[in-house]
Amino acid sequence: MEENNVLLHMEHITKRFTGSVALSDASIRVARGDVHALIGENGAGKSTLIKVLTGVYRSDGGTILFDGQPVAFQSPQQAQHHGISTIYQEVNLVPYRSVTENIFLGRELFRWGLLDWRKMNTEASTLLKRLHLSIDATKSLNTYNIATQQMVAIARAISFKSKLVIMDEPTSSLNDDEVATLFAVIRQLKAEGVSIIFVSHRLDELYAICDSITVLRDGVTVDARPIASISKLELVSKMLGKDLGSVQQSGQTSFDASRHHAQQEVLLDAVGLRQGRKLQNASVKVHAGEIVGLAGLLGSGRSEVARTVFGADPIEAGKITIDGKEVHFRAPIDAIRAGIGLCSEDRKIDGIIPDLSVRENLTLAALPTLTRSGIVDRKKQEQIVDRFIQRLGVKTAGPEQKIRELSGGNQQKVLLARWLCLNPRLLLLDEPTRGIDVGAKSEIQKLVEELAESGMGVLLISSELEEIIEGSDHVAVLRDGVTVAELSRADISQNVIMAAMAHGEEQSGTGEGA
Amino acid sequence: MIRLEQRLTMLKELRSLRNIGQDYGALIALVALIIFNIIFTRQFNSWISITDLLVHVTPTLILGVGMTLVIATGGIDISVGSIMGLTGILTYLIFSGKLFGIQNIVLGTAVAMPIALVVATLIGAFNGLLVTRFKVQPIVATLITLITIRGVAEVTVNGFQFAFLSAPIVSWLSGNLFGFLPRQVILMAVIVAIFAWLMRATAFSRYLLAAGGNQSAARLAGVPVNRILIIVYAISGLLAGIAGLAYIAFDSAANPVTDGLGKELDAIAAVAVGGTRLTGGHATIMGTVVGAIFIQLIRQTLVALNVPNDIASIIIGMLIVLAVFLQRQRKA
Amino acid sequence: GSGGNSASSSSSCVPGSNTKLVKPSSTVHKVAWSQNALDGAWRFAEEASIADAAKAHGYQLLKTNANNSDVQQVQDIQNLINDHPDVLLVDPHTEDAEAAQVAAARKACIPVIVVDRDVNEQLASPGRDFATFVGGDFKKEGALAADALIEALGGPSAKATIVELDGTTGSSPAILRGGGFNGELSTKAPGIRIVAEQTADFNRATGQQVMATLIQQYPDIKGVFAHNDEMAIGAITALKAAGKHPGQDIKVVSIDGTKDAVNLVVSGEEYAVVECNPRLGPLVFDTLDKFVKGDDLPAWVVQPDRVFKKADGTAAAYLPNAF
Amino acid sequence: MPKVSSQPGIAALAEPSEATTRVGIKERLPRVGDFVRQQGALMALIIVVTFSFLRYDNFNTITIYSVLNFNAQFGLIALGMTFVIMTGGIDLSVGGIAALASVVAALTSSHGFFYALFAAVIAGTLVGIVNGIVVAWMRVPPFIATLATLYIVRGVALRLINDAASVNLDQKSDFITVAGTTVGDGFLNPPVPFPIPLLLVTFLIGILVLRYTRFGRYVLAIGGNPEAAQLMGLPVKRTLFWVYTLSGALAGLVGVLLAINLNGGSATEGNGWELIAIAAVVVGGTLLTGGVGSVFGTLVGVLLLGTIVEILQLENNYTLDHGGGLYLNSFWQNVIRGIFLLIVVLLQSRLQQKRARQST
Ligand SMILES: Nc1ncnc2c1ncn2[C@@H]1O[C@H](COP(=O)(O)OP(=O)(O)OP(=O)(O)O)[C@@H](O)[C@H]1O
Ligand SMILES: Nc1ncnc2c1ncn2[C@@H]1O[C@H](COP(=O)(O)OP(=O)(O)OP(=O)(O)O)[C@@H](O)[C@H]1O
Ligand SMILES: [Mg+2]
Ligand SMILES: [Mg+2]
Repeated sequence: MEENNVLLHMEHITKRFTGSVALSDASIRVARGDVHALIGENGAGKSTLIKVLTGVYRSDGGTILFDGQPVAFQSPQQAQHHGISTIYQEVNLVPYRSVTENIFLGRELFRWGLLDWRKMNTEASTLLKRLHLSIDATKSLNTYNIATQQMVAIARAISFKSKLVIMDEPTSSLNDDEVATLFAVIRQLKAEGVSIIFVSHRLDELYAICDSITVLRDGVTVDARPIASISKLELVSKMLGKDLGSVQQSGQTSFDASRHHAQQEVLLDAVGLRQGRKLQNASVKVHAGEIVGLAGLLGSGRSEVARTVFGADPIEAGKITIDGKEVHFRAPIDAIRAGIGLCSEDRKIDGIIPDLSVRENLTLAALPTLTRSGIVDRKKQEQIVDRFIQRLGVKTAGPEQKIRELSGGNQQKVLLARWLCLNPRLLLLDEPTRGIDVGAKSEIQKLVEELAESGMGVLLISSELEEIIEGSDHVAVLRDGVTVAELSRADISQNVIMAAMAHGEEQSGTGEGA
Repeated sequence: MIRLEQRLTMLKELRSLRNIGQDYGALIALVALIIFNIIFTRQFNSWISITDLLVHVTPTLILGVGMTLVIATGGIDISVGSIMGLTGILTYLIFSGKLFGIQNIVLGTAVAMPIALVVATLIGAFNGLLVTRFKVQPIVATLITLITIRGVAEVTVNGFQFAFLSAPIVSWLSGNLFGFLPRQVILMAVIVAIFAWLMRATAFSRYLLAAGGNQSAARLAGVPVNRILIIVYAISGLLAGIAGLAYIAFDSAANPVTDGLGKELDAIAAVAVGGTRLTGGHATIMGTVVGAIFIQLIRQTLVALNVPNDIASIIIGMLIVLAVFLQRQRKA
Repeated sequence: GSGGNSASSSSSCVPGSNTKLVKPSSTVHKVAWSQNALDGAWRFAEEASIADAAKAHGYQLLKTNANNSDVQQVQDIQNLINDHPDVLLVDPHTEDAEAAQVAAARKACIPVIVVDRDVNEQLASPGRDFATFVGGDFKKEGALAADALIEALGGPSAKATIVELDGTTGSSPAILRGGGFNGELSTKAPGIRIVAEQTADFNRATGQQVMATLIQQYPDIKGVFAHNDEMAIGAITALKAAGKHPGQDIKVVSIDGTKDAVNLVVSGEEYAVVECNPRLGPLVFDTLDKFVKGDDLPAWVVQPDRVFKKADGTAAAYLPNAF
Repeated sequence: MPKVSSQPGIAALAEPSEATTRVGIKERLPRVGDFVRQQGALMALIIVVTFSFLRYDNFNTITIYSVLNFNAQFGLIALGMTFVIMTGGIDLSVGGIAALASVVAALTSSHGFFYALFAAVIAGTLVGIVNGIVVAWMRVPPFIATLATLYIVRGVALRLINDAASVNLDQKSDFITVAGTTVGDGFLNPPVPFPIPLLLVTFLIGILVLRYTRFGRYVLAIGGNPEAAQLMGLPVKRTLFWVYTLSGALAGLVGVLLAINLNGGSATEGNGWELIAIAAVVVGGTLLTGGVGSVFGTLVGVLLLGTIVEILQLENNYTLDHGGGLYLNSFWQNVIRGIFLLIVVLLQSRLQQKRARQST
């Protein structure tokens, strides 16, 4: 590309943390109007590179040219001021403030020297409409679910008149239609000459929207080129640092539903769950040894089903039976004792204990099995931790590293291990592969499969339909908190599920019936 | 792969170096202060001055241990000073026969101490209940207790101060073991040892830190968060009660208005100087020990050097900030 | 309150603009009492004495307690004025802060008697703004303590070092007692030197702590002067713990006359206690009765203070009455 | 790639449907909750005041002025504290700053009122700046930073007046006359002492600042999620700095009121004021964890707590005059204050939990 067409040029960036080297020789070159994919395994250094650029971290070496000028931003504020707006990996907004405020924080609109709320509210609504989001912008952000919050973050980022918009895994908590909306917006931005850096672990998305690509591995840029010139397989092999031959690909996912089959024994039977406005009449049934997919649109209440079954939220009506016995869990601990695990969808809020080590995070739920009269058996604990770090390929400086220092994907793996090490009989997985790289994803999928094979029941919530379609023995579809379809293996197909998600009442006859 | 291995071992070394900085930061400051004392104040290095230091740090340190736990859960307990005051008065009322009419002072004392400690524990548990069941923010919950309990202590005796030089609790607790080891110091050491061990080896400590680090995640991981919190506040209350007993033993008087007044601030300062972050999820009992001794030693040094009170309080303020600031630098 | 009582002030007084000393009417019912703090044996003895005397004289007593805060006491007095008592008794926290309120009471036609601690007489003067001041003399107490300590250490020609334990920094008894003591000491016995002066907040435990440290640093001292008994008791405990023999090798003198301290004097561990009599009630209400009768009052009704020692038997004689 | 191909049927789902119109009503609910929660304290205040009017002969304009005048000091302290608490911090040094400022005002009073006012506010502001620097840039936790400052300002105040308890205003300065200024002479009888309008105007400004200035929004954003505020490019440190500076400046202003009330400066005054302020802020509905708050609520909280204490005194007087009331000595103050606070907080917690249930 021509030099004056280059908007951003970062070269030989290094970044060390006490305890780890995140970037050793990373470079990236983004042209004007370019939608640029930044990819790599979990912990490759993508988020770190972004944070170095936007002034969250100081780099330890390397040069940054932005818009022709050498820059070294001291703070996100300064970067924003120079025309870089960023959506960071975890949703980073202010929970108790309104949607409008979150969008306008830092560049409020004034009238006679005072904030002009009316105008800001209107503009916020307009902006959100552009993202097909019709929510009340004056309501506080924490009343909306994580996907909506992500959309708000996107709205905020694109509303700056920026030269560069950075999106660090914006789609990991979005549904297909929202992804489509986002892509429309990205195309529009591109048409306006804005450059985009786009981080995602969903390769399809990259091919759908990106022009060029930079691949990071272990903090080093290993490849950069137009995306059209590299095949998906090649890309994966570059990311993982393995040769082409060892990177196999069969389906979209590593699931193979033929490998496990429902046994007779019904593990979980939840009928007619009702909880506030989130759940109206939700039912789901899981047999031992099967994977049941729970599909539904954003906000349809899937997470709520998992949480109520797990005793994390109370139910107002409905019946939950485990092994044929009705249960009334008052708290998650009751469910855990009954052999249930829940890997929750929001790892930052409901998952990690940031300041505790990987070891302690991993074994937190298993502590009762590791203690004798209140005292932890350190040796046993370490054995378990080592085994799971190896098995899941958690990239960490060691079991004693604080979990908050791990990359997002690796945190997710530790959380998964937290439940796997308990050997539960029923595992509720809420978006288990969110933000996980392809390698790890297939590893996790295989693992889940194995577990099902060995007789565990799995309830799988995923926004990636492929996962559900290829992995599930049964699928339950939720719409507005109501189970509108229950499909068995033979009936599972993308079209059927989507139809049920959209027009639930047509379910009769599609599945085995509710 | 080799490159990665190398890197990992290197990182481990770096990490342990950093840990030394974290764990011993306050200790280094304390050692510096001790050296200063050995040079500039006479007779510092005598046995008596050491036991004296330890005797005087006892109430603050006992409070500090409880405070460390509370702060590790992400809370704070500012009611401990008031609980100290009430425990003293209650003990006095019982062993002097005013409350249950027990005439024998030895029997009275034997009854008084457990009752006072149970009451202190219950007050702590009530704090915990407010924090968990009613979702009152810890500083508000314990502020309510601070105000009310101080008032109750005053109202029960109409504010009167009581002196009891002859009570057995006084002579026993303020006495020495083997003629040179003050019993209070032994009591303190035992408490510190118990809790240092507790924070190291038990599942309880992991639960406590998890609850402080991320409450909702801890709950989902099966940590009985509410129970843990209530226990922790109850422990803090109990330790405040013990500190109250140590204080009246040392003072041979129980004063409902001034006993324990402002002691919570000393305890919190000790915890912070010791390196426990006030935001929760982290705790070091030995750090608190060092922090409490550090603050007490500053006070004593300033008295020994006959620094006027106004200047002394300026110096104390500055040193506390400095100590905490340096702690944070090590961590950053 | 009912408006009826306020009418009992002399009818010539116009509330709001009165400039002369107010005389109470002969039908005094309600007496207001503004206490500055209730935080130790001394204050309780004073409070009880005032309450008992009020009862004995047949008055209703409306009480406030400012908890060691000037603003609180200013507010208390304003409230009391608004309640229209027949007479107002004020034990001011500091000299200056409450003086304006004493004048305000005069303006509102409420006669005032100042008790225990005086107000700054440049801001409010006896005979014009208030009837009189009833109380002891802090400065003199300090001087008496100095005399006792000089005597204990061997007379005016004695050479010795001593330490002084101050009351709460900035409080008026601490300032006045310290001033009286230092003045007397430097004029009468220049050979006695104060090597350290530290505050112990009028508090027993703090007195113990501070003394424990000081005795390490100044092992050769021969005397201790504490601004109140509580600190002296703490100091004596600390001295004993450090292996000293208070009463023999170190002489301790303090001010107040509490039971605990006088006990120590009787047992010989403390050399002398200067009385600061908290039982002001009888004197205050006798003065009030005279005032009501229309007698002229002196500007200062002095509560005489005594010195209790073991040697002359005064301590033992006083002990049953100690508070 | 079926995943990205946008199906028209799906996209249609994102369109506003009847679901959103329903949401409109639901959204109002939490705001009604908010309203009740904040106005709950106001209701309590109205009830308490009405009760006092009916019961006590003495509860007249003078009493009200006196309560307001006295509580103006706590009010201004609590106003600063509200902003500090909304950032998730705390300022323990306010009482000490007020005392120091009163000393400064008294020492400079010979130069005239406005000179002394300026000096006192500057003194408070300087201490606030120190707090701000230590908290924002040295990243010392606010609790410790301001505790240390409390020690320091107490020491400095005592040093300034050579360990005396207090120092007088220069009796010849115009401080005395200006201090007695009242507002509304002529049409209000009696006219209002100036601290009262000062209190009200300052709170009005506080309300406007919180609601209608960028600063106010930053304060709430930082309290709500400091990390996000940082990443959103907000000037976190600068805002924290200004919040503590503001708290110091207001405490300095309170020092002037203190000097007026005490006719001089006191180095030892202001003990426990931080707790009074925190209690008022809590009663007013501001979360101590930061991110949510109400300035008006704080004003109501201050007045409510102030009135409760006042009633104790009025009731004692009533008992003496009429009999049949409750005579409680001063030690009951703490018990009653504590229990009252407990009731308020429990009610708040119930309302909040109810609200949480409604809004889901
Ligand atoms: N604050 C920190 N302290 C220590 N190490 C860190 C810190 N932040 C990141 N790291 C380390 O730097 C490496 C790169 O992390 P980064 O978050 O950039 O990965 P990523 O490519 O974004 O991964 P993911 O796809 O999982 O989000 C990781 O090994 C991580 O452990
Ligand atoms: N924290 C919250 N407060 C209030 N309402 C919420 C909250 N989180 C989610 N909701 C609402 O609850 C409903 C169900 O949300 P839930 O998270 O259970 O859906 P979901 O199907 O799991 O969606 P997703 O997979 O995107 O999380 C939605 O209408 C959502 O807006
Ligand atoms: Mg990342
Ligand atoms: Mg969900």
